Amino acid sequence: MVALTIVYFAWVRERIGLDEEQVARPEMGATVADLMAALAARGGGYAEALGDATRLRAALDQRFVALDTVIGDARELALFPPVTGG
Amino acid sequence: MVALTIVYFAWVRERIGLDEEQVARPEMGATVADLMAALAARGGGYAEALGDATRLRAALDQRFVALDTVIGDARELALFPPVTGG
Amino acid sequence: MKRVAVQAGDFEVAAELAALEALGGGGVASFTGVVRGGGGLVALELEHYPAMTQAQVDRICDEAMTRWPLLGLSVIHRFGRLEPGARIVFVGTASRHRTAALESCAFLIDWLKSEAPFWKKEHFANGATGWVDARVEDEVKAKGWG
Amino acid sequence: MKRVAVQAGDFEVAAELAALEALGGGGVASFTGVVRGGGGLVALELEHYPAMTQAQVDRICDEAMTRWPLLGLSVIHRFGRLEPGARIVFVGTASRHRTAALESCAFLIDWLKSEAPFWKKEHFANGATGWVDARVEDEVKAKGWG
Repeated sequence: MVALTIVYFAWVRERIGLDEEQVARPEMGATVADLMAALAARGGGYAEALGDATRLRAALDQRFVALDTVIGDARELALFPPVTGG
Repeated sequence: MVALTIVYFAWVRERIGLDEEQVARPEMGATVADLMAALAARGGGYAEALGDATRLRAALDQRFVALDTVIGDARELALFPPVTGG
Repeated sequence: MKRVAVQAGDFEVAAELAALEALGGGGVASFTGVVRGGGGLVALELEHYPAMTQAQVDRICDEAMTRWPLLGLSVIHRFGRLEPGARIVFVGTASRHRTAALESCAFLIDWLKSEAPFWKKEHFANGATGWVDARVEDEVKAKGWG
Repeated sequence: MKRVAVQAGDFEVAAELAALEALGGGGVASFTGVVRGGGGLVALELEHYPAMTQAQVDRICDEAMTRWPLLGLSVIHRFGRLEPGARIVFVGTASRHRTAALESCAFLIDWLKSEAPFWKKEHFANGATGWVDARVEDEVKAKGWG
């Protein structure tokens, strides 16, 4: 199965130092929170950006989702802080 | 004491056929409703315009007042239907 | 900034909004009322009580400024003969808080409907005319502001 | 009429309002958000999620159109670097009913604040920068629409 694209925004993007990256698709049944924990375990900017899940929001294929949502066959995961538009 | 000016608006004005008129100042303690009843007793357009007090509103010296307000030494009484601006 | 105008002529909404935006408040809300056509309506005639109107609209504006933290407001109400599509009334408010701007705008238009001395007469294509009746719900809405 | 634009450039509020007035609805409400200065702020930088933004704002507009009897609406949201006084966002709604126009306008701006993928970064005169924190009250307000 194709890799998963992750896109980062705002201070999540700045701390990780990447706009976007491809990762190996997580095992079946893995949730957004599971993947976030795995990424945070890389340490450094990842830990800084993703260590505290309560400060983060996510979208799967451009739809907002709760962090306990299963990633399934989504193509794009976005991780970011709560939005501040308007 | 000087006469009282009455000004009429909308269909009250049309039925009476006058924009404005001067009347003898009513006796002390008379209310707007009392004067309206006295005017309606003239019959014709006055009766048509002022016969049903529930359909009317009033202002004394350019301030909205309830119909049971005493006219006192006000200089100008306005009689009109409920407003429909905006 | 408080701008109140009661006038026969049209006005430029853009100019009013620009003045409100320039107050640096962050949020500008507006409401514009336009003569609605249909049913053979050819014109709306707005009568008002000149000696009272400006002062009364002014009073309504002062009331809004005591209720909400506004940086400015602009209210324009036209009178005379207005054809379908013509603007009748404009309310614009500026505040640091969007809720204050939007709520005070709603308050002002509700109050203008029930507390400003204007009366509307409809003129139809067949020559018929009729005074618009006040709507009970408008009075209820205005009273709802307490 | 539904007009949704996500753009870097400025826009003409007057043109948006004129299009809404021309729908013949009777009432046009609008809200314009402007970058607030002060505190040494030199610019606000708006980041967004291009693949998602337009579709998401579109969805919010569709939601407003199912909730209120609107004749039309126009939503414009800018991104990029904006200086104090610059417009950030515009929401305009037209309806036969003034309450529908005003309420849907408030709904749209509340939802844009909590449901559109934009993030604001402040740039100050001393070189400091900081991401604006989401305000709990904004999320509460958006949820208040049910």
